[in-house]
Parts: sequence; C-alpha cells; structure tokens
Amino acid sequence: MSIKKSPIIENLRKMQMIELLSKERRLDGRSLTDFRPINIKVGVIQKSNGSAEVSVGNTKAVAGVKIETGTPFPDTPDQGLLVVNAEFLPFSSALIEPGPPDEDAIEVSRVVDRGIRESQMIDLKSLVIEPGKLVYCVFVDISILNMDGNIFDAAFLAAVSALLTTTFDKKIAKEDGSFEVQKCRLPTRCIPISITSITIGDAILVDPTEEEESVQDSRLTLTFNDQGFLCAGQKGGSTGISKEQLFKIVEISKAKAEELRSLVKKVIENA
Amino acid sequence: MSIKKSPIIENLRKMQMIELLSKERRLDGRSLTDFRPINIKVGVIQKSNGSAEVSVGNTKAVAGVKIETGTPFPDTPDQGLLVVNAEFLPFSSALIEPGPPDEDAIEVSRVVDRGIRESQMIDLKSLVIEPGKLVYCVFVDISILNMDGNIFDAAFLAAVSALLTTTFDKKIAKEDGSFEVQKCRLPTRCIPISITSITIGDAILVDPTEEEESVQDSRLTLTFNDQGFLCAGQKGGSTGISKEQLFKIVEISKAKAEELRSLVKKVIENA
Amino acid sequence: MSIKKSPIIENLRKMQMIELLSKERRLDGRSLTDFRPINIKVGVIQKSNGSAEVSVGNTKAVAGVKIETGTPFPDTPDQGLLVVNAEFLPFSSALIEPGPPDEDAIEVSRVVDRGIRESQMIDLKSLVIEPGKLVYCVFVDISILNMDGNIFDAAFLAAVSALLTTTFDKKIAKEDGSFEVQKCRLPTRCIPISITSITIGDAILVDPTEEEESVQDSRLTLTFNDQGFLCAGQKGGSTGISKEQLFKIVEISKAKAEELRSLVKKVIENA
Amino acid sequence: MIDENGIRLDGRRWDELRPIRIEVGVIKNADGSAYIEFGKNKIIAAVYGPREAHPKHIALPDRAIVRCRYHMAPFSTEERKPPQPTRREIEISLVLRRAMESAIFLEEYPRSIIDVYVEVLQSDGGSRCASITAVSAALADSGISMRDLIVGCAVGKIDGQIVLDLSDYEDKEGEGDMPVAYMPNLDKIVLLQFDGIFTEEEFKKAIDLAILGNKRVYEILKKALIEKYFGTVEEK
Amino acid sequence: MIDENGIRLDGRRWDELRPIRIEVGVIKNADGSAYIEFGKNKIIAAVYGPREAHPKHIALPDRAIVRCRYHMAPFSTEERKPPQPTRREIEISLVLRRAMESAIFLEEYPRSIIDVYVEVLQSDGGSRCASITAVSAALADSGISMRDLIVGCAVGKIDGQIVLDLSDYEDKEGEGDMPVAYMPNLDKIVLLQFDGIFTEEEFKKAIDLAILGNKRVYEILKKALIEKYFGTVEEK
Amino acid sequence: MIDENGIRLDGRRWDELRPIRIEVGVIKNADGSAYIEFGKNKIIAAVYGPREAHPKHIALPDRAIVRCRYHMAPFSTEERKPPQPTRREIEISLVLRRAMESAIFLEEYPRSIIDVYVEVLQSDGGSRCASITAVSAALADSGISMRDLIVGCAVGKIDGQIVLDLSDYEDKEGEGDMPVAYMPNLDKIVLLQFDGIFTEEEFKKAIDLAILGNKRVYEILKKALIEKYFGTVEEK
Repeated sequence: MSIKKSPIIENLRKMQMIELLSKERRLDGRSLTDFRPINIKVGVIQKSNGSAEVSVGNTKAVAGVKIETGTPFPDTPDQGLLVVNAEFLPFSSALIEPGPPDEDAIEVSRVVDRGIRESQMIDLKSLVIEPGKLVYCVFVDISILNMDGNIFDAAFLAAVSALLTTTFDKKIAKEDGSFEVQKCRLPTRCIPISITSITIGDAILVDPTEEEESVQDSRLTLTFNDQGFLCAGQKGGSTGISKEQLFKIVEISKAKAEELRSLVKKVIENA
Repeated sequence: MSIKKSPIIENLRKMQMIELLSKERRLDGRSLTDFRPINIKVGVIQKSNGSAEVSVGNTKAVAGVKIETGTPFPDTPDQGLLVVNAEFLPFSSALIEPGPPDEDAIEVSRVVDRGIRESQMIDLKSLVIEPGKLVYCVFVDISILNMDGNIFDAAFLAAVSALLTTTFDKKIAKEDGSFEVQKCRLPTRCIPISITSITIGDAILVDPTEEEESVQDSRLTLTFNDQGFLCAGQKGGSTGISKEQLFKIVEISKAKAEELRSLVKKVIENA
Repeated sequence: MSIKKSPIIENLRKMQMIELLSKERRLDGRSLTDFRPINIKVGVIQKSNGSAEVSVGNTKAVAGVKIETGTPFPDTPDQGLLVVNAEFLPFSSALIEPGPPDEDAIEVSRVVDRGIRESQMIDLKSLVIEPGKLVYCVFVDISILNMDGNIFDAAFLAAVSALLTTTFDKKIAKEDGSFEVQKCRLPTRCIPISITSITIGDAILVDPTEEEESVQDSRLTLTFNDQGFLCAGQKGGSTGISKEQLFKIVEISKAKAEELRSLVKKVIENA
Repeated sequence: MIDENGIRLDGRRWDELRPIRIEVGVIKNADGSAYIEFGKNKIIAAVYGPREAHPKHIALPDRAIVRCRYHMAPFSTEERKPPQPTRREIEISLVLRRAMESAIFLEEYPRSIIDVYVEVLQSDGGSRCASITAVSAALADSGISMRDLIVGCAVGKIDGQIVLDLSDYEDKEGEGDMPVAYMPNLDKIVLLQFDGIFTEEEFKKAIDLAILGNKRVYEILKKALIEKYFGTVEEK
Repeated sequence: MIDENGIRLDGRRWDELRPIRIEVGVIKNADGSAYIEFGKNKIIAAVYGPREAHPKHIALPDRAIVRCRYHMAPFSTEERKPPQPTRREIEISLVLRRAMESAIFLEEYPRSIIDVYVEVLQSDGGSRCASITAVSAALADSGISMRDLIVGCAVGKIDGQIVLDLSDYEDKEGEGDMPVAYMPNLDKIVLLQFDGIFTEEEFKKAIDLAILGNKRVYEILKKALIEKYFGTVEEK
Repeated sequence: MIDENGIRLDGRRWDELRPIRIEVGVIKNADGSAYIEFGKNKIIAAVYGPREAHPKHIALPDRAIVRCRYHMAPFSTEERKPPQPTRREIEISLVLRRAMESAIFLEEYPRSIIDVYVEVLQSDGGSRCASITAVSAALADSGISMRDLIVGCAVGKIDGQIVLDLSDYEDKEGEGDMPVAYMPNLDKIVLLQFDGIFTEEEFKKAIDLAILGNKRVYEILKKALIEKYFGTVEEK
C-alpha cells in the first residue's frame, strides 16, 4: 500500500487543507471533532454466530464472529481464545493487491484485538469446557469493503457490534456428567470504543478521511472502556507529537467515545 | 503459463486450420474424432502401491498411488480418503516455471478428482479401519512429463490405470481382536474414462494437440462411467458454446469413452 | 546471494592473489594454513540452554541451544531429536536479503547438522522420556552476525561450543513412578571440529576470507572427531579438484582440527 | 427431497428459482460493482479497470488481460474457512475468468488489465452462478464493452429428477449438480461444470432447464441495471 | 510487586531504569550498527544505506524509503520461537520504521533506500524501546542526517502505581504497559503504544514519567556515541 | 551385510555396480534430456537453454547462469513425500548445480540462462550420483559445450569395509556414504559429500574406488550417447 505521491501536489493540498483548518473547517464541511455519518447493521450474516456491517462515511467494514472449540494455550489453560483477523479486500481500494495481509492490515488486526482484549469485553474464563483441554475459540474476522480513511474505528465498531450480538450453542454439564447444548449469548462486560484522530500542524481532526490521512502528521487511535478509562492506544504517522497535543487528543477522544457508545447501545437494543 | 502470442500469426494459423477443418482434416492427418496413439504401461514405479505411465501422442504423464493411514473427515467418519494432486513438471514445457501448482495444474487435479470420485470408482467405505478414527488415504499423484495438448485425458488415464493395478497391505481384524495384514487389491467398481474435445468454429476435434488448443474456442472434458452415464464435466476455453454443439460433443465423447475403456481393460488384463 | 562480479576486476584480483600465493603469502599476511584469530565466548544468552558467540577474524556467529520435549520420529522411537538451523542475518552482509533461508544458509545448516550427528557428539538415545512417545528435542539455532568468509567453521564452532555448555531440566523417573526434575548437562561424547579450506590453482588456503573465497576454485569442509577420523565432508566451489590436492587437504585439515579442539577445550574448561 | 405434490424442502417446485436481489454500485472506490443475494448467497463483485498493466511485462499488445479472484470470507461458511485461498477458490476464479473473457471485448483495451474481485460474504448452493451474475452486473456498471451480459444458475438432480437451482442441502444430498452460465442474447453457454450421474437424456434436459432458469435471472439482472441507471419512476 | 518500602522485585524504585549498556559499531560490514543491553534485552541494530533502491520501481523521486525488519532469534525467548516472522514482529517493524521516518531527513536522499535490521538476541520487557535506541545509535553511526536522536523507554502500571521501565515479569503480571519513544531535543513523542487500564490522570503521569526516563536514556546514548567517536581520555 | 564369500545382500561383490541403463532424448519438448535407471533409481533430467535470462537483471554479462531443480516425485519414496521441496532437495539442487558449472563452458553463453530439471520418479541409494550422470547426458543431448562429461557413483563403508555403490539398505544400515561425481578425462572430482566414520586410509581408499566406479559409469554413458547419435549397427 505504498503510494507514490507527487511531492508538489501533496504540498499544495496540504497547504489548502491547513488554511481551511485555521478556520476550523474541513473539506467536507465537518467541524474538527465531528464523525462522518455512522451506520451499523447487525445480524447481516446468518451463518455466523454474530455479525455487523458498519459504514463510517464511505469507509465500510463487515465483521463476522465464529465460535468453535479448540485447545487452550498451555499458559492459560482456564481461558477461551480470542482471534482477531482483518483483511483489506482487494476491491476496497485501487491500491490494495490480493494476497496475505500486509503490515497495515496486521496493524488493524492487532489494534482491534488489543482494544477488545484489554477492555476485558469478553469473559474468556467463562469459555472453558474442560480446563487445559477444550475451550471455545472466538474468531472475529473483519473484511474491509471500502476504504476512505479511519479504517481502525470502522473495523472496531464492526467487531464490537458483531460480538455484542453473538450467540452460540454452549455445552452445559449436567448433574449426571452428560452435556446439554443450550443457545447462549456470548458473555460480554462492556462496550469498548476506539476513536482515531490525526494531527495536521496544530489541528486535531477526529475521524479522518483518506484525503486527510494522506497529509497527516500523527495519527492516534485510543480505546476506552465504559468507565472512560483508556485501555489501548496506538500512534501512527511518521511525525512526532508533542505531549500537549497528545493530552488534548485524549480529552477529545474520551468525549467522542461516549457519543459512539450511546449509538452502539441504541443499535443493539433495537436489534 | 500465460503465453504472449502474436495476434497476426495466431490468426493466420487459425485460418489455415479452419480451412483444413472444412475438409474434415487436421494438421497431423487425423480425422476429427481420432485419438493420437495411446500407450499405457502399468507397474512402472515399484515403490508405489500402483503406477502407470501414459502417453497420448507426445503428451506424457506418470501417476503413482500411495496408500497410507489417516484420520477421516469429521463429516464422513465411515469413508476412506482420496487425494488427487497433479504437477506440471518444469521440464514438461518451455513455458512451465518451477513452483507450487498454478491454476491450470489445480484444474487438472480437481477435474481428475471429480471424475474418479463421482463415478464411484473407488469403494471408499471399504477403506475404514476404525470408523471416525483411522482410515486408508489413497494418494494419487500425477506428474506431467511432456505437454502436447489434452493434459486432462493423459492424466486421467494414468490415474485410472494406476488405481486399477493398486495393491496394498490391508489390516484385517481377526476374531480375537488382533489384526492380520493381508495384501489386497484396491477395491474398484468401474473404469471411468474422460474424453476431451475442443471446438474451432463449427468443428469438433477430439484429443487436441497443443497447437490446436492454442486456437480453440471451447474445450470440454466429459467423464463417463461403465454404463455410459456422464459423471463429471468441465468446460474450458474463453468462448461460449451453443447447446447444439454441446450435445454433439456428448454423443461423440460417449462413443470414444467406450473405445478407450476397452483399451484400458486390455492393458490391465495383460498386466 | 548471487554476486555480479566484473570479470576484469575479478581476474586482476585473482592474478594478484596467485602471485602472492606462489610466495606462500596471503593478502592479510597469514601463512596458507593459519586460521585468523578465533574468539569464543560461551553463556552469552542466559535464556537459552546453552550458547556461544564465536568470531573467526571478522566472521561472527552466535548459536543458542533450546531443549524442548517432542514426539520422536516413527523409525527412531528410542532417540531424541536434533534440529540444526542457520540463518544469515540480513545485516551480516550487504548482499543478504531478509527472508527464509536460501540455499547457502540451508547448506550451512545441513553441513553443521551432519558434522554433529555423524560424529555422534550427542547421545540421542539418552534423550528419551517415554520411548515412541516423548523425547527431548535439541534445537541448535545459529545466527550469522557478520560475514567475512568461512561461515562454515564459525557456525560449527558456535554450535559445538553452545552444545558443550548446555544444561537442561531433565525428568528423572523415580521408583514410585513419579518424576523428579534435575538440572543436567547435555550428554556429549566428543568435540567434533570442522575445517574449511579452499584451493586457488595449486595452493591450499585454510580458513579463507570472503575475498579469497570470491576467487576460489574448490572449497572443502571436513569434520573430524576426537580420534582424528573424518566424519563428514562437503565440497563447494564450481571447479573440480584432483585426488592429490584432496588428499593433501585431508592431511592439513586433520592437524588443524587438533589445534582448534585444544582451543575449544580450554574455553570450556574455563567456562 | 421432493414430496408427493412435487414440492421441494424449501417450498419450491422443480422449475422455480430461489429469491434473487441485485444491487448495482455498492463499492464506492471500484469502477463498477454489484451485490447479489441469491437464496442465502450474499456476494459482492467489483471491477477495477481497464487500467495500466503492472508489472508491465504481463500486458498483451492486442487485448486486455483479465484477472479474477473469487474469495470466501472466513465467516461465510458453516465452519470457519481459513482466509488463505483454497484449491476450490482458485479453480472457481479460473472458470469465472474464462466466462468473462468470452463476454468482454478484450481487443478494445490493448495493453491494459481488468481486475475482477468476488467476495462471498455468505455462501449457499450455486455460489459460482450467483457470482458470475454479480460480476456481469459489475462489468456493466463499470462501462466495459461486452458482447452480452452473462447470467448464471445451476441445475441438478435430486430424487432422480432434474430440478432448477439447488439449495445447499439439495446440492449436498442430491445426485448431481451442474452450474451453468449463459449469454442470453448470443444463446451461448460460457461456464459449464458438473458432477454426479446423468444419463444423456438427463444431461440434455438439465441444459434446457438451465437455459430456462438463466433467462429468468436475466430479466432480474436487466431490471436491476435499469433501476440503477434510469430509475423506476412508475413502480416507486 | 512493590513492597512496603516502595522497592520492586528487582530492587528498583518506581522511577529507576534497569542497567543499560550501548556499544556502537559492532557489525563490521554494516554502514552503521549498535548493540544494546537494556535489562536482560540484548539487541543488535544495523543500517545499510542510503543505497540505490532495488527493485527500482519502489524508489521515490523526492525522498528515501526506509525499510525495517525487527526479528527475534529463535533462542531469544523462554520457549523457542520459530524463525519465520510473527504478526507481532511485523507490527513492531512497522512502528519502529515510523519512528525512524520522523527523525531522518529523508528528503536528503531521494531515490534511495535505507535498510534497518534489528535482531533481538535475548528478549526482556521493553524490547521495542531498547530497539529504537539501538537503531538510533546505528543511524548516527552510519552518518545519516537526523533531526534528532530517538530514545525509547516504557512505563507501566503495577500494583496500581505508575512505574518506569517494566521488566518482563512486571509486564506480564502488571496492569498496563506503555512503550514510548522520544526525540529529546525536539521534545516529541515518535512511538506510542499501550495496553492495560489507565485513567486519564494515570495516562498523563505515565507520559511524563516516560519522558523523564527517556531523557536519562538519552544521556547514556550520548555518552556511548561520544566514547565511540571522541574516546574518553579522562575517564579511562 | 557382507557374507563369508564377500558377497553383499543383493549378490554383488565389494567393487560391483548395480545395473545401469541410460536413455537419451526422452522428453520431446526439452532441448536435451535423459533417463537413467541406476539400481532401483529411476530419474529423468532435462535441459532448457541456453535461453534469454528472465527476469533480465539476473543475467551475467560474461557468462551463463545455471539453475537447477532436483525434485522427488511424491510416489518416489517408501512413505509419500509431500510435493513441496525439502531442505535436502534444495541442498542437492545446489551441489548438482556446482558440478555442472565446473563442466559447462559458461563463458560461451553470456547473458543467458541454462535451466536443468531433475525429477526422481523412484529413489534408491545414490540418487544424486545417478542424477548428475543423467544431467550430463541431457546436457550433451542439448549440445551445450562442456569441458568433459560428468559421471557419478557413490562409495561407502559397510561391515567395516569400503565398497562401491551402496544400495538404499546399505546406505541406511552402513557406517558411511560418500557420493562422488567425476570428470573422467580431466581426472577431477566435481561433487564430494560424505558422512559416517572414515579413517584417513579408508577415505583415500574410498576415493580411489569411487574413481574406478565412475570410470565404469563413464563407459556406459558414452555407449548410450553413441547409440543415440550414431546408432549401433553391429550390435543390433
């Protein structure tokens, strides 16, 4: 996904954008801290245990959850497994080539994984059938359908919405030692939300478009749990960031996370 | 295996061939429905459980069968396994590069696999040692040694001839619960035969050479069982085919399959 | 690692070198049978079971041994496993690209493996926990840090020195059937030594530099056990060698192996 | 699988299609795209190109090259499918590409490449037929010149009877499956595969039925394209 | 993990670094290299370039491309690590590369490539931070123009307290880990990742502490570079 | 493995070769090819080239590049061998290539490439030696200029005795194996590998015996080439 940009055009566009930003305006008319319209549909893939299609502006992702049984890791015999995998579908952008996930797709997988894992959204300890031998494995597969910036938050919203609506056939041990299969909801504890912002000069822009990302200085993805605590973070971009700007982003993102969590809650309640 | 052909030469050759075809003649003097000389030698690889070397004109293939034990698929616990794998050896043509099988080799593997599987040639249910746990796995590996068109039928003949002469050490359960090892023939039920034809304009050519394939419109590989029923089929070529031409090919191929089956039978009886 | 050499410069350098060789001198002032300074440090990687860093002139290698449990091969149920793996780190030379080991790195792995295995340095039969089921697996991983010719001997010295200082937690069966874990030395029987020489015209040069290797005719790596018997050998280079020159190299190498073995012994005793 | 009244498990008669829904232009970044629901199949096809071939040496002087990737999402199947392409996916990519090559005027785009990507979000019986229909819609959406549209629909044999458009269950438990893709105006078959046991008569009957079914799919495809490009004032 | 006297398991106070040793110029063939011991971490970083980009089409007309491989030796971890790169190693390669790109004057080397290779011979907590410090020393050793040096050092949360520079055990058993890399003269953060649970206050405290720690690492790095290039007459 | 009369398990004496059969020109499409049966080994070698190097940047201005792939068919061994190349196959490809490079007049074919492919259809002891003999026949068949033909034949140590040309069983159960390839007219060894335990005397004896064996293989190879190119009027 390396892009050869003409340095002249790139600079011109950046100058124009910075001029707009000095007036706190963006090319698409949003305020600096506005998200683009967010659309969440759950239950779109009936063959999965849980699924969601999410669009954030023109960026579109679909996530599907599959729950299968497997062997736990030797060092966590009493925990189920969580596997997050993101693929940038080759039709999502003219710049994506088919093939195994590149470093950018791997970064998305790992950032989403950490956000879900560290917020302790899923109670992995409840996903054990036989300690050390057989546990449930929660596969979260995210396909990016169309790219227009801020892949992280679209992928994260899709993953979280899919998990919140996941059900599966759980083996329940009966008194006589046999098993009963019961349809259960995946046990979740909170709704983690990730918020991605970029900096261009002094300005902080929430939910950047691809065009904005192309002239970004720094990018920052922060994940918050229900209490508004930070549970994961990842800096991107090839320019340093000052402490002051960083703290400002934390403040803005914390507020945005509240907004998005309400939105997700409403969708889930109406599902 | 993408070939850069000069469009002018290609068209000239095609025009010449079509002129000949209008007189029902081919470049090598055959009639349209003649096969090239077929040669089948069985038992060529002593270390395998069954083997055959087949030439169809200058196209040459060798197949070797190995029978090993393995675990059945969860959804067919009472069946042995069949694995068909074709490799285009890099010396088989100036255009083949070493490396894992490309789409053309994979197509050959899968078409041969379907022909054998759907004709129910092998009684997979008889290849179970312990249901759900241990079964025999029949590996059919086909190496294409030299390419001159109609890879499909050479590969198929080699695979079928190898299977028809396959023997293996079978574990037979004895009354006292122990096992006895007995040399057995692989249980087969029929001799499936595949027939490949191409169309060039209105003409139908059976057993095409590489030169003929290079100007083909459609290609069709049809597999027949002993009763003359169709059990697998695959269209190739990047031109559409009419229903009438298709039905004509079925008629011709059915008759050719009878011919080739007699030939295979004779070879096996004399083996 | 294919190098495009200018044929003119290469020939000039070779002529200069041959002139020097005719006076039994080398570019760095050594006699033909001298090794460059050898430096061996053991115990450099505390997290491994055994380790050594070796430099031979500017060629530098580090080896680490890990002992884990695994399943024995079906045909040697009563033996532990030995796995040798060499990687040419991408910073070891301007010509190395990151990626899986190429043919040259695989050759080093396999030559070191054969030298250790055939000298019977490690008593693999003593590394069985439960015959046919559970054995110790000795992983010897060698990383080449810097390349200046004679990778083979640097890698071999590192591997052997690491193995000679390897300790591991061994399960000892107690009378009551339970297991006790005891810290043990890896049981070794001898100190195999490999000696690499090249020929340039009639001259034989022990421990070649990269510059010398670049104009070599033949290369020969010979491994000797404690009794001075040959236990493995590998010819390199793209020129044939005469019987007489070969026998001469055996003679020289046998003496050099004694020298290097004394050196290794001293290092191990002082470790 | 067919009851005494000739009704199949999902309530269809022998010559009925499952419900089909086609939406054109679903992927903003692509030059052309379409989404199809065909039974429980949910498939997106999208086209990039004609664009400059890269690497250059793969280009042909007199026509376009078509590349095709058919891929199934890990969550599209009953059991999770590992993301890397299987041999089945590679073969389907190949037969889809050939079908397209028979419809596109390749010689109008020398030295260029047309990339077609198919993603199966949910799979059901007949996914390659649904895919080629979606691809054809995506190609039309992209404005690439074609001899004809392509539509696809399978036939099969269950309980000894030739029926139209097998569901997943009918495919698995039945006696034969035959995916067919078809150019309706040129009356040509551009994709044909089958396995199972068919007599010569059954084969002919199957082909006839497939063509019938494909003509119906064609009407649905046409309607979707017209809706996209000319709107449907009256019906809305 | 912190006793009543505020002492951690390895004897350090909350704001103490583990011992650090940096040696510059350890790989003869490389254009620049450095070795760092940071706690039990033992890491080599080496630089080749700026050199001609190969294959040529990856070159950029106005600046250098940086490639980075972070790799762990199979013997560097408790359990043997298979040699092929994991997703974790690929991600760390990416964040290290971005940190470098923020420091190097890339536009001084148009059309060229800078290859940076990091090999972890022994791993401990904070290996990506130790790596970026080694990389920065290797880049300085190679003479490539930089805006500033980069240093790295993690902070974390154990027993509810923000502490400097987690060891392996503290990382695994603690409540949060936050690797930070920093350009001390430009006062900018160039690498930041974290996981765990931090309140906004804790986050700010952590960043402040990371900057403090990084300033100390910077002193050690400067000393190592001065020793290499100017010797240290008085101290020896 | 040797009885009191000095007879080996397969009836041979210590200095006897297994039966050898060589056929030249077996692969129609190749520029040169040969088939060898050497004991139970059944091996085909074929040559394409000299041809234009592709990709071009791998070409050398002053000589040809040789590429070699040694590969074993999945059915060639006792247990089925998975089709992808093993480390053993990669190493043998390398040593075969070096042997060829010592015989071919590479400088006669600047900027070009010579591809040599070896396929083992059935393997037995000494397959790399049989392979190099087949390769040499294939190169001769292709008309590529060579300094000398190459022949190969192994020696080994069983029951403490140096013997010629180990069978599979002797190789596995014996005390040492030494494949040797040789240019008979130039009297040079071009491939040498060994493992096992050899005293210096045994080593020398082994080399002498290998040369003796190779001279006999050479006679058989010469005869096969003469038969192919000049026929054998008298003997037939």
